[in-house]
Amino acid sequence: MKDALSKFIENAGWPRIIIGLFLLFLFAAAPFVGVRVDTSLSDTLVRVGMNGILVLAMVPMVQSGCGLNFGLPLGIIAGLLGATTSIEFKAQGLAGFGFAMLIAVPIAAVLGFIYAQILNRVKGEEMMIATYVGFSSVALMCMAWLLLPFKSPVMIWGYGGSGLRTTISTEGFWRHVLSDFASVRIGEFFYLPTGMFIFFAIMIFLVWAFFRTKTGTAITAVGSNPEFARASGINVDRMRTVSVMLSTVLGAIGILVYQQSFGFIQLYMGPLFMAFPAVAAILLGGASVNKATMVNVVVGTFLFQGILTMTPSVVNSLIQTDMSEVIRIIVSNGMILYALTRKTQVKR
Amino acid sequence: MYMANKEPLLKVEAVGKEYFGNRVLEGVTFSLNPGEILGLVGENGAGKSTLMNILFGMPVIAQTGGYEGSVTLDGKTIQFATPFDAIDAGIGMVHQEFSLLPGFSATENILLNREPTKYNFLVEVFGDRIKTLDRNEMRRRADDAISKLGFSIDPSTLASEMPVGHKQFTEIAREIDRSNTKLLVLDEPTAVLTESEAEILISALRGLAAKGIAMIFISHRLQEVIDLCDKIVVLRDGHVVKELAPKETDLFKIASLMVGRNVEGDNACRTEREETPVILEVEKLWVDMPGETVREVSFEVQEGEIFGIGGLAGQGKLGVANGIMGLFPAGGAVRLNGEKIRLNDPAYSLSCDMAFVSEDRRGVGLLLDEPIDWNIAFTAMQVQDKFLRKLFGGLVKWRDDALMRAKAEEYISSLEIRCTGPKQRAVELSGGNQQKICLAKAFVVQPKLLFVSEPTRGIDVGAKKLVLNTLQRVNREFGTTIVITSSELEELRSVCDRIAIVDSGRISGILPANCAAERFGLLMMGTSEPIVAGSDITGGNA
Amino acid sequence: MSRTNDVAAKPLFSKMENFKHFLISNSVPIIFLGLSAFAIPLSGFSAEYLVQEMITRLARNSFLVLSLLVPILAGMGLNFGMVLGAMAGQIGLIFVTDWAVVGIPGLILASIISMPIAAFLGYICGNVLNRAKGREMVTSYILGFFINGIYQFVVLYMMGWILPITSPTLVLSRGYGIRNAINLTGMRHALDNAISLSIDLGSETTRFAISIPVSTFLLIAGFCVFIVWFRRTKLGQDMRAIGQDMAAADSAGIAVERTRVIAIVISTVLAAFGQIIFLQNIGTMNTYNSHDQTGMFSIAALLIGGATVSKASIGNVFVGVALFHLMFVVSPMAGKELIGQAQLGEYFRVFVSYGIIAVALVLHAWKRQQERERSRRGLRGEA
Amino acid sequence: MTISAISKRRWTIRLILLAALVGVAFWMYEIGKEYSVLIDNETVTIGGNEYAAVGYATLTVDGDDAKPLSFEADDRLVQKMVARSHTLSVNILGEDGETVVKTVERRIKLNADAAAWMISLPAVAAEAPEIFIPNPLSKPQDEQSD
Repeated sequence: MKDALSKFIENAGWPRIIIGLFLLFLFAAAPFVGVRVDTSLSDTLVRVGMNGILVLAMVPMVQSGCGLNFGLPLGIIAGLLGATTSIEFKAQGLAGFGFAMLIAVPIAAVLGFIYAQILNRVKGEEMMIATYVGFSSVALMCMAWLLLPFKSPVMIWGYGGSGLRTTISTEGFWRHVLSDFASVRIGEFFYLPTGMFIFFAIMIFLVWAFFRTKTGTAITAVGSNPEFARASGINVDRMRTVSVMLSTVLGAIGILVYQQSFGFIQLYMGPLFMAFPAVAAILLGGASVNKATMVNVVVGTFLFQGILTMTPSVVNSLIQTDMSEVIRIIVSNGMILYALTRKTQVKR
Repeated sequence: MYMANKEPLLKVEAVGKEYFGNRVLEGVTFSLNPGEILGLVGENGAGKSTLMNILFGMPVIAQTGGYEGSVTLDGKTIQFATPFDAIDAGIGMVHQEFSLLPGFSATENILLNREPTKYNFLVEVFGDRIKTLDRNEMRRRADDAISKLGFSIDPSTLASEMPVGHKQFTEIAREIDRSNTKLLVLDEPTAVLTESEAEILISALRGLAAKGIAMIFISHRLQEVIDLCDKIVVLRDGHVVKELAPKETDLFKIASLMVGRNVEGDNACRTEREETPVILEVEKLWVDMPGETVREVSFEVQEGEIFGIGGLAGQGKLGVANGIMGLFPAGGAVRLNGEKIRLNDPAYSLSCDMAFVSEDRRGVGLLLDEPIDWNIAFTAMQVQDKFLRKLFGGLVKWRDDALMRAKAEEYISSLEIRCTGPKQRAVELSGGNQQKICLAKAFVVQPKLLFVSEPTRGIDVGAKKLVLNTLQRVNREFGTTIVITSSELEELRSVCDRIAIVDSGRISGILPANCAAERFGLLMMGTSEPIVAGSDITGGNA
Repeated sequence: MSRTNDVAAKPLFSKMENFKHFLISNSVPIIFLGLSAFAIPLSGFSAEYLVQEMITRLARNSFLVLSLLVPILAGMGLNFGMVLGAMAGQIGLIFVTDWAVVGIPGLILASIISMPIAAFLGYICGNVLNRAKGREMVTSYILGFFINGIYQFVVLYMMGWILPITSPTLVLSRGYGIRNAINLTGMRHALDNAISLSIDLGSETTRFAISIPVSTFLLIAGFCVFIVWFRRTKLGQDMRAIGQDMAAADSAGIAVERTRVIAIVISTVLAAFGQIIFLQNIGTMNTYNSHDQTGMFSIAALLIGGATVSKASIGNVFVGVALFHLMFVVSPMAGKELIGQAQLGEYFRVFVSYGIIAVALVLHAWKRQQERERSRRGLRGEA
Repeated sequence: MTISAISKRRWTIRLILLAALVGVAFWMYEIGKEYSVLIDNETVTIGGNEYAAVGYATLTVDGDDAKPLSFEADDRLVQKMVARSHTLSVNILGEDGETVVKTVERRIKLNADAAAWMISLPAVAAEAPEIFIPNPLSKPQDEQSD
């Protein structure tokens, strides 16, 4: 019994257990400070659905040994391009959402391909470079948002006449098209965005299925031991390229799902730090720098978003202070730091 | 050449060592006087490096239970905990790998971490390391050490810009600079030098010896050993076979002592196999494999044969299989059943029904973090589309986990792999069981031609036997042609039909496996002249 | 047995090749020089304004950028963890502002207070990095964020509650936590104006008056002397050795891990001083943002000066600061003139800051990958 | 010299330097601390003596003639002073507000709790033995003027 417990702690790692217990405590404490558990749970679930696919976008690159995808903004940019284009064409409803995806996915694939060529030349230092590739592409797009010839009046600055706004509402286009699909409302406070969850589940299934195919198996082997894969006749660089493209495409889809639920498209510096919560979430779910599963994605997203939802309400009522921002920073970065400094790393 | 009346500088008495029940040294005894040069020769695995590790206080010795016997330096029994203790006691070692800093000059490298310094007041606050370097003194000492060697290097040259020979001299100068160095251990110092450089080094070493520094000189270039050393110690299987004076010996004698064993003088020396068609034809193959460069190798393997490739470490024997399988840049012509193989393309080599069990088991051979069934099935799945189910009319190639598990279980029982089941991760297995998985991985693709490199390295005796038997069985039952590369000559001789010996990236000879061992030994020493069987070597003792 | 030893064959460079080599190895600064040469006329700034701006910004930023040199010497790459030092410096300034100590004494006191904090943070950072060898940069980068969380916790919740900060100009009206903006009136330009020199080079028709904060530059010069001297100490030599080959340094008996920690501690403490100098020039402190961009801007400046992840000189620092800030000043106006939007120029400079770091990191990693492949063949591989 | 002797000497030097650093810190605090001192020109009674408010006066601190403070009766002004010891020079002006009737110089030394006190200008003018009076505002007044 004691052994089992210590083994569990060793496997899960202290940070994960502490954070898990903390979340449990938050839910337990919620009723006592006047926070409704059903509202909190509902909020958490909505946010899980919103962010889930962005977290899922970590998996292919982690599996292929490219490390944590700090370059997620690249996929997000593709998603943003899809979103803005669909609004420019006044595409509405599910079809509009589909249209946005149709635009975003090929762009993401192309960006992902280029991104992969960079990462294949810097093996072993992917993460830092991914971070800055993401950052610089966001900054480059900032200029593009100013210059791209969008005309739709809901998107451009009212007075200047050119350049997109920093936030664009998806209201009247495809806001909540997934979330409200077959959504369930129980009582006054509980709302379950069924459609979004179905979509999330489909995505998880597709990624899971992909990793059960021949190519998916090869990608896993490349991440586990590139030399072994090479000796088995695998083109390591090509497999890495496939995984990076997949990650980037998932990032693009992920941000579209996020936007339809959130109701706004955030341009300019908005995507800059979006990779970090996703990275933290998957690590929180039990992934390491080079191994990640679907369970990691779901558990991690739930834990992380749970903390984000619960701390402002519960902790605020508890100590009359908004500490959620600080807790978010410490938890997410602490988790990444923990993963980076673990001694038990698979050798390269 | 040395002062015989003095007490020996180094006395090694009855030293023995066991690694995990595996005896690698036993009763090694010799002594060395100041200014004397001792040549240490022996095959790979004869125990040379273990002996040096003991002498130099490498932590690996203490970690594996210490050693037996005693080592006495200057009349004091020594027991070093770290190499730094050995250095303090006056033992200098020039390792096979350079440890020079590329961006440092010769001076800086020679005086690395021994730099003379000047005091300044901040030392009182921040400690000794804040002392400033005394560049002039550094230069003077470097010059001193270099000139002691009798060689000229510009002390301000960066190591990265030096030719290999100069790097070697810089390394040696580093040891000489230590004022207390009494004993210098040189591990294959001439291996990377040109002949003229080697000659300069040899004469420099003689000069050093004349100044009273004793030396242990390890080399497989036997002629050098004979030329330079005052006495020669031959190690075989962890024993001192013989201590010789260079005057009373020659190349052949040493070589036969090294490989030892039977000296029946098998005049027949021919294979009993019937000739079969050639399956593999290698012509002028070169392979750029680090540390195992193949320069120009040509040979033929017959169908159904077990062909051995032997030779000393670093001579290129491992490069042959790696090159043919496309793992390292290679050139030349390789034909399988008369058809030319495209090199530098592992997928292509595999698709030609060739398989490879790598010598680098953990680095190349296994997915350590994945379960056993993955390890066994992966190559066959990727190359031959085995273990896959085609869904949607072949659009999706779905992994068949059940089939993989069944196959893994089959091999687990037939190869006696000790594990908890097909889902155990490879990293958790012992070396022998890991090696069996590597073999299973190769068998699954049902190759016509199988390359196996160092199949028994680092595994216990029982597993060794099983591995070799399995190879023979597969060869017999399925007619698989097998090319085994191994450093252990005896192992090759026990399973192979013919053995090629690689030296300096070239094949120095191909002999039937039942030829006398010393003929192989001579080939390994780079003596490629054909020797008339039954000549003066038959009288060697054991 | 003939063996090829072609490593030594070092071709003699002709003059033309020398020039080409110069161009290639300085390509980054040259490109930025060209970019500035294009943007300066567009921006329409006067020479007087630009020269004055450059002098101000050199004085303001050089110290911070210089603090990056020591970890590069020790082979630890760009110290993204320098923001830890910046935070320590800011904590010092908060206390000093609370105590209303002003002028040079205030700056010195702030430095003394920040020193142990920075040393402690640097010690933590160094030890964390020792656990993440080979990915120091990404780790120190994330560590910066992590410590930022703790900094916010301390400054936003502890100060005024557990830590005694009383001044109502600092503490938020709720009774604890520090306000977002702190006015450093008492210390503003205290160092810059301690010794300053005004030069008027103008003729009757053109005005050309600039003032030079001599005292700040003296301090920076002192720092440079320190770095030059430090490189010649045993510790500096050990760091160079570790920077080139950790394993070889270790086998020579150099205490690798300890030395790496020392390198980070030195860098962090100096960054704390640098941040204090930086903020005394700015005059106001954004409690929760000032340190954020310190790391990025300093690193970008150093790289633009022609430094790489593994090699940086004092010259790189000054060239880099000048070029980076020239671009920084000029680009919004140039953008406005070019397409009528100042925003564009602002985004451009953000893009350049991020982009230059990305490019430098890629080039470095790429080069290292190639070198790794080449070195497999080098040294003893020839046998 | 033995190793322990060296290390003993070094530790001594290090401790001395550390002490010196702490000393410098306190010194910097002493000479750099800025006090906002209230100067009050109302009629007060200190130690039984009554000092009447001064009609018109100017006050300079440490001979800094550039920024004199001008007082009329019942004024209460803030003066920032860096460090503790200062020389106040007060020029009492005549009815016209220009002619200097009397000049008083007074050296003062501020306490750490300077905010709890204010200086009575009439007392200074009268060269009274005690010039500090309690600050009627309970909370430390530290409004910065910028």
